[in-house]
Amino acid sequence: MVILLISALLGVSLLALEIFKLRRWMMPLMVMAFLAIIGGTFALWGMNENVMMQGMIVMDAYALRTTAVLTILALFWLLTQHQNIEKTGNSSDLYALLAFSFCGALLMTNFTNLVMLFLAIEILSIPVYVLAASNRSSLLSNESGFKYFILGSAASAILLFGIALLYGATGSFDLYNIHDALMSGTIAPLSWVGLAMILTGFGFKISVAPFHFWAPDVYQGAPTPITGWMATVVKGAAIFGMYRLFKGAFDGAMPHLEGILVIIIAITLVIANGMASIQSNVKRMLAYSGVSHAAFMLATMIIPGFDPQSIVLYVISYGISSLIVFSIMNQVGQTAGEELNNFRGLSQENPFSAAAMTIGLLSMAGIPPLAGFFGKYYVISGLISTHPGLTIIMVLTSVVGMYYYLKVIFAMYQKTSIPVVVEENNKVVLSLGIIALVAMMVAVQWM
Amino acid sequence: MEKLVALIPLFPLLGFLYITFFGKNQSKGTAGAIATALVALSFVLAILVFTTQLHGAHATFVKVLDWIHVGSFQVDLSFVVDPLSSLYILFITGVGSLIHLYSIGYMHDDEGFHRFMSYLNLFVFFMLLLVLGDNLLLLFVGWEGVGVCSFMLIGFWYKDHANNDAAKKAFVMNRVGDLGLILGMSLIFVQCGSLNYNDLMIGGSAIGHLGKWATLGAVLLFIGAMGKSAQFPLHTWLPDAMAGPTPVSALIHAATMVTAGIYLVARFSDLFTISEGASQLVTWAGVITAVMGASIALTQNDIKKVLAYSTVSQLGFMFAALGMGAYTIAVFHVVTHAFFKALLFLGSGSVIHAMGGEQDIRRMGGLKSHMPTTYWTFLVGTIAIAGIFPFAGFFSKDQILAHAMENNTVVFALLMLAAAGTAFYMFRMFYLTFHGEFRGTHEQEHHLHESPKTMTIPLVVLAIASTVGGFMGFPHAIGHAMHIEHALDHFLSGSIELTHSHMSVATEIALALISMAIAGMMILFAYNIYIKKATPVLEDAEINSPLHRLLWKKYGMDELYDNLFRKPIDALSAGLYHWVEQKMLLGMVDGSGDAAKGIGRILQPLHNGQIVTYLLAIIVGLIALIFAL
Amino acid sequence: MLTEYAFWFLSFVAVFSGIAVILSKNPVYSVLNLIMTFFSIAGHYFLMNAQFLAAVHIIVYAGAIMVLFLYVIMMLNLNNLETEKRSNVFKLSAVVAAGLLMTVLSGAIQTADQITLAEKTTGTAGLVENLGIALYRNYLLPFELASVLFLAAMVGAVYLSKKNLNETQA
Amino acid sequence: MEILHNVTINHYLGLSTVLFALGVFGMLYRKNAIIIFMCVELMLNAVNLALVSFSKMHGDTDGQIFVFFIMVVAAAEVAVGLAILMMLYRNRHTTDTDTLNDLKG
Amino acid sequence: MIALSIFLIPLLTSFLLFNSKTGNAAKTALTSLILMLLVAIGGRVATAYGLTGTLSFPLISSIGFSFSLLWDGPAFLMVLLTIIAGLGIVYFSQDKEIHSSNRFYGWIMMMLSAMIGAFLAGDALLFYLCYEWALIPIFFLILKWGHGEHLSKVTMRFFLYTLFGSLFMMLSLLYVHQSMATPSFDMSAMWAAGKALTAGEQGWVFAGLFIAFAVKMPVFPFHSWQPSTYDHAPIQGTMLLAAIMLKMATFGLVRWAIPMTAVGIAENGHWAILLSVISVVYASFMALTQKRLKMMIAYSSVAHVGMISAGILSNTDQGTVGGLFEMFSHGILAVAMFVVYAIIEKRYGHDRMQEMGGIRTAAPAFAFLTFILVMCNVALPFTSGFVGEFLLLQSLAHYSLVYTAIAGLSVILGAAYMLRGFQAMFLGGNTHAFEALSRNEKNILAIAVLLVIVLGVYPHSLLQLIQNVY
Repeated sequence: MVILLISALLGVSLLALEIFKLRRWMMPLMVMAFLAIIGGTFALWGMNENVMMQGMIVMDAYALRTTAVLTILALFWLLTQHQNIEKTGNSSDLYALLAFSFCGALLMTNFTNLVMLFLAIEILSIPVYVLAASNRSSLLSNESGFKYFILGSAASAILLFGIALLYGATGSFDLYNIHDALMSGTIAPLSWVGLAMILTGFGFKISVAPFHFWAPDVYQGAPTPITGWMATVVKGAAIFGMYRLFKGAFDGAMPHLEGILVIIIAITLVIANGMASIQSNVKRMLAYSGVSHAAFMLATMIIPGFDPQSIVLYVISYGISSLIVFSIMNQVGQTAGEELNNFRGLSQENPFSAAAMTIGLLSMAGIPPLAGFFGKYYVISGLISTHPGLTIIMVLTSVVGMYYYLKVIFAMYQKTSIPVVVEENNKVVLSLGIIALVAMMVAVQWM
Repeated sequence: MEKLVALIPLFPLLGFLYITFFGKNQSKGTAGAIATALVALSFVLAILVFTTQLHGAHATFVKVLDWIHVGSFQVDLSFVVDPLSSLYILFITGVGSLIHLYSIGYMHDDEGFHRFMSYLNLFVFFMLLLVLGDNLLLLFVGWEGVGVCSFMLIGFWYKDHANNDAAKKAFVMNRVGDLGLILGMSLIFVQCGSLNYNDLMIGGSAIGHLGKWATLGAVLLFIGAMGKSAQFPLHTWLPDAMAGPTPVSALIHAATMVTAGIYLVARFSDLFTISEGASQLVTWAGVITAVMGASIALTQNDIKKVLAYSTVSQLGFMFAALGMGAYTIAVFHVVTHAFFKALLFLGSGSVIHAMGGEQDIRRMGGLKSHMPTTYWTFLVGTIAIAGIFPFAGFFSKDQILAHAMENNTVVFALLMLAAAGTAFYMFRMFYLTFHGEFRGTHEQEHHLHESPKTMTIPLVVLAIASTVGGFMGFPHAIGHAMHIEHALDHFLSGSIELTHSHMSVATEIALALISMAIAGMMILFAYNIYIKKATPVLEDAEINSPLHRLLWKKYGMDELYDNLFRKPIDALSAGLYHWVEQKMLLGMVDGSGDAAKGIGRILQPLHNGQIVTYLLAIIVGLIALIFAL
Repeated sequence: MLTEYAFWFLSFVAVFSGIAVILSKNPVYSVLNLIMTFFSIAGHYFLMNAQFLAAVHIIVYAGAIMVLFLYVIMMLNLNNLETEKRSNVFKLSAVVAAGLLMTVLSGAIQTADQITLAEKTTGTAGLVENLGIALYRNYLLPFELASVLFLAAMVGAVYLSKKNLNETQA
Repeated sequence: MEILHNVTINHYLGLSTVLFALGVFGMLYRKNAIIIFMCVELMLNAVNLALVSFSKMHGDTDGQIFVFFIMVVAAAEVAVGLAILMMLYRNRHTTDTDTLNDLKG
Repeated sequence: MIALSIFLIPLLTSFLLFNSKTGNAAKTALTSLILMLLVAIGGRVATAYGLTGTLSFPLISSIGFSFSLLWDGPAFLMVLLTIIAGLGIVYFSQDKEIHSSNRFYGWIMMMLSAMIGAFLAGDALLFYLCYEWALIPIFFLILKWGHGEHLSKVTMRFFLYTLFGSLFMMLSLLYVHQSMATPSFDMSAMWAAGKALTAGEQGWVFAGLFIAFAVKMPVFPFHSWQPSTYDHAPIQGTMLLAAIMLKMATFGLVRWAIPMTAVGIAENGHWAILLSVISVVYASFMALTQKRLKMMIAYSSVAHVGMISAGILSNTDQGTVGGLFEMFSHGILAVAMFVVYAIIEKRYGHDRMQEMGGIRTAAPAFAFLTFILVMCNVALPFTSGFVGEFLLLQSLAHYSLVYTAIAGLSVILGAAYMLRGFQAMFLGGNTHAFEALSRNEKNILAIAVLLVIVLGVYPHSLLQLIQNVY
């Protein structure tokens, strides 16, 4: 509860700081808030399941873990991107929006009521609609924000209709009641349609095929730091919420949903990797790769049993990797451009950036011993005996994934007479991130 | 005493190492002396070992080193001393040391003298390993080792690619046989569980476990023997191998290495005895080779080529004998052949030496007066190979013929034919070389001289051996009647299956007379043509008669192999490389990459940036989901 | 009986004005038609004894949201925008997709038992008092969070609308 | 007040479905961004209607409370959406969604 | 502890090198390698006196993943190979001009470390990690120090192809891992779990493993990445690939595939043996048609590896031991052969064999050494090549004499192409000035030849080391 309070108040206080002309305190305040939240989760780590606020939210192991993960990602995002946000001159607005969005993200981890879920999604999304469009003079940013908004609200409407139908079938918004209703006996057609619509809504939020179309456009058009935020915190929160909902509440329906999820995952993997492999814009390529990672995240749903380890690990490993990548991407994007060619010869003048980017990409590709590998490892190991065919598709598409990541690495290590030179800041933070990618191997067991 | 056997191969090896690593500083004389002395030392030891065996010692095994021990596969570097191996080491080191001695003179002016002596030493080392090894694998070591030495020595004058081609051909064709041997070894190990002679034949009888595989095993071993001993159809390398220096031809391609195949078959006489089919194969391969070799030799004009085909033909005789179960006789012929063929080669070397490298007998003639020692010793060799009593060749060849008569008249007839041919072509060559007018250039005539002592001494020694060597194997029936033991047969009884003969004395004598008569007729025939009528030998371009041309072209075997194997294989690999490797496999790999991109390109129009498309996709997806649930 | 007629009447109004929203060329007419739809929906709420909701609905939707729409339309002068029509393929696909969705949905979501709403009703659920209790007791947290949402939306809207000339790329 | 004794839940669901489908249809059919917004509102109202009728069916207040929140969210969404729309219009001078395809591929 | 230090020394050296100046990079690497050699041999001796060289340290207990290193005969053998080959590579290149040499050697050391990790791994996941990890250094070595016009394409193909393969290994390992009651990646647990699967399952598990190994080894038809990669890689990279890296795959067969899925191989693995046998012949044919030395060596390597694979898969004592031995022998041979290539290429500026000739006249010692290496390549007895190859053929004969005969064709073809190449380059009239070999070049070839012969004449103690692998 305290955690939520911190997150909710964070945005407000940021606005207050703006009013009092204390902009330079904003970043430390956010860092402190994030640290406090992380500290809070660790303090409560072993806590029993505790339903709070008249059945609105719950603090359990899952909520704590996912909260910690999201906060770590947010903190890491902040540390790597704060200069870029501050450069815009609108840091108070942007920080506040981010803080609100973050609050929504945390709510996604611990709701026990569909009302909360709905509000969480909206609190998470609405600031991001704005953030995506936050570069007001850029046509691409505008377009990105607009597309995100239109499609997002349509998806929300579909999700809502699903919730309504589910409510009609079960008579409650409470996850525990819904769980019991779905577990007992046959599931009414009404519920099935509701589930389908909820699945559609979530499919949109985490961007899996065929609901993924917005993602590349929006990711590409949005300012790179925001893209990083969307790809990590927002997507992570969405998948966490979905996991709680589907694995927790819709447990009874999962056996039936499994086949559909498998198809969705397979289609997503094929489409996303196929599309990514033909991109010349690195940011867009990363967006498609994000879609394929979403498929992996979705795949954690069909692992038998409610074991959040795989999803938590996947989100944090993918998150840190892509934050590192987006951070370098941003530097290059600002200096040279986002095309593949713009990365040529990065290693010549900026070996650190090139190395960091490489490690990030390799981690995303799932090369051991980096964190990305363990993320994939848990997914595949969970599926190998039940869905061997899907794992083979995963493996094959991973190779395609490796292909387009390698293209970037090649570009960076290509010899060229006019290498791109970028400003290198946050070396320490990025190094920490890289270390985290390696150390994940050991940290896995505490998740 | 037998323990000393380990030293026998060691000496030549030391010689090789010494000359290779320290020989450069030595004069040619020293290096040659060291090489020769070490082999001679081995010869002395070999005599000692042989003596113990002569006195009826049992087969002894001398282990030197653990070699390959893997599970049930136990093979050591270990030597066997028994009659067969001791006989072989005796003539290997004996003939070997003579040829070393000869080489000192023959190779004296060659810049690669040190190299040559070291290779010869190495060859002797491997040859000794081959016959001394107490297991098939060690035999194989020697087998391959002599093959490599043969390769190095054939291509000794490596600056000329013709020599290198010949060397390569010899090695590769040998490898064909080696594959057979490897497979044979594998089969024997799989079925019998051991490769040691002791388990297989001498101490045990594990070879019997081959059962229904016996024929296959025997045939595989024989394929190995065919390669090494130049039996049809793997014989074509041997004549080409004459590209090497003449002492090499004498040592490797006449006296020792090429008889390794006979050693192998004789060693596995137990196996061949139980396999009728394999023995038949051996016989016929031998007969065909004998006839073919003899017939080709009729038309060759290169002095060494004639001898080479003669060797092929004689080896055919030996295999024919082996196939008919006359193992001891085959070995007997190996020994006598080693004497007279080494003699002939060395003699021819002496001639070539005198002629300044000329090898074509059409360019020779009348050398008798210029080099008497060579002439007389060469005559001994020629008579010996023609099979005239009492020279060595008579005894061994006559016994093979006798055995053939007993077994199979067709074989007998063919061998008789080959023997007749032998007498003819040998004397043809002999007359053309030593009699008549000199037909070479003036320069050559001026240069003619008798060879130095180091070369003539071996000739004389070998001539003596060729003269008396035959008495170690007196024909069975006659010997029995005269109470002369077949010494060799008796001696070898400890190692290999004995030859059984049931001929009467009269038949044996009759046969001997007939074969001698035929040989004599052939010699007269040759005399008539080349001395009396002095018919000039046709130049290459003048050869028109189809039969003559066929024989002169060696039945076109080289061309046939070229067209049947080398070219198709080259074409096949080039084709595979181009189509399968480059186009198909690489295309598949790169194509799969394109396939992924292809998916992207197909789907790209769908990602057209239009909100309505995206929304439509969502709705379609939703409908599909509702249907699915 | 009367209410049944009322149901059908309101439904037709809602649907037809809904269609009109989509088909009107002028966005202003669309807005007005949408308001008609909202009113009819409010009527439904009323029929279902959710009077308070009906009132809020009118106030929020017709009173606030639609005014905002109108305001924007007027400000941007969006009156006759759609001169070029969308290609027929899209139109057709729109019809097919929406029609299919409607068919599928209405086919699938019919509850098995024909519950007459009257039988179930207690009649008091929609009253202000009950709603208030539920909202401030059980749904306190969402209620508070709604304020966060509003704040966020406000900040966002303000941020997007304010002009910042020396803005650099973010 | 005994009303609606012949109108079943399915009637309301039917109406709700029709409105929802209409909203979807409008979103697909029109390309004026502001109309598309309105269609979203139409869809949300369809949801509201369904919720209220379910609430009525179950006889509890939860559904109606949810409708409140939907209204709240709708309002917030519209505020943000129209802000984005206006900004877009400022930069592009059009609200035709079909021209919004700089980002694609 | 011994195992750990051997694993860590190169890793730390590589970090050291990355953070140092270019000056003494080769010396540092060499020193570290010598240290490793001492530790390895000393460690082996110490093990004989009862010191435990193994190490196990749980990393992720929930899935039974531990950092576990073995120190048994086969592991020691392969480590020894890695160190010796590494020494050869570094020693050979120490006097060569290499840009940013500190990173160059750093990558090499890291590569060695990864491969040592794979050889020592007593944990399936650790094996997999190191197996994959080894790709990264070689990738950079090729990309940054390679040459040729299609460098990026070739590197990409190499990387993706091998990655593609190894992912199937992961699937297989995971399948076995999942079948356990208490999951563990520990070697003995994996073996037991693999054995407990049905023959059909084992067949599939084996298929996954074999695809991974077949790509890495490589075996027909998965080899198409190899020749071009060898061609474009810097010579040191080629040596690493040919001498050590592909041994990870063959070693993987011995250490993981056979013990886990012996039944599966016997019942459903015929195709793999057949492919290996085809690979032997096919690669020999390929080598026969090559005009360039490097390509010929590359294909001859494929042929050898096919033989190793076929022999190991036939699953007899001789096959396993022979396979391990041949790996060792081939490793040394590969380094030496590529050194020969480098020497010639440096002097001629190209490696088209038909355009050379007469090197023997100019450099007799070089010719002599090369000839012995060639002979080892064609498995002449008393060279190490023979011991391994014969044992492998022997083992294959237990499986099928026909396959043995087909694989044995390489005996003939190998002789044909090797001698053809040797003849073209070394024999014939002298046509080109040939700079004398440097001391380093001579030393490395001499040592290789010595090793090859010593191992051929007295393989006994090495063979004893690797008896009873299972």
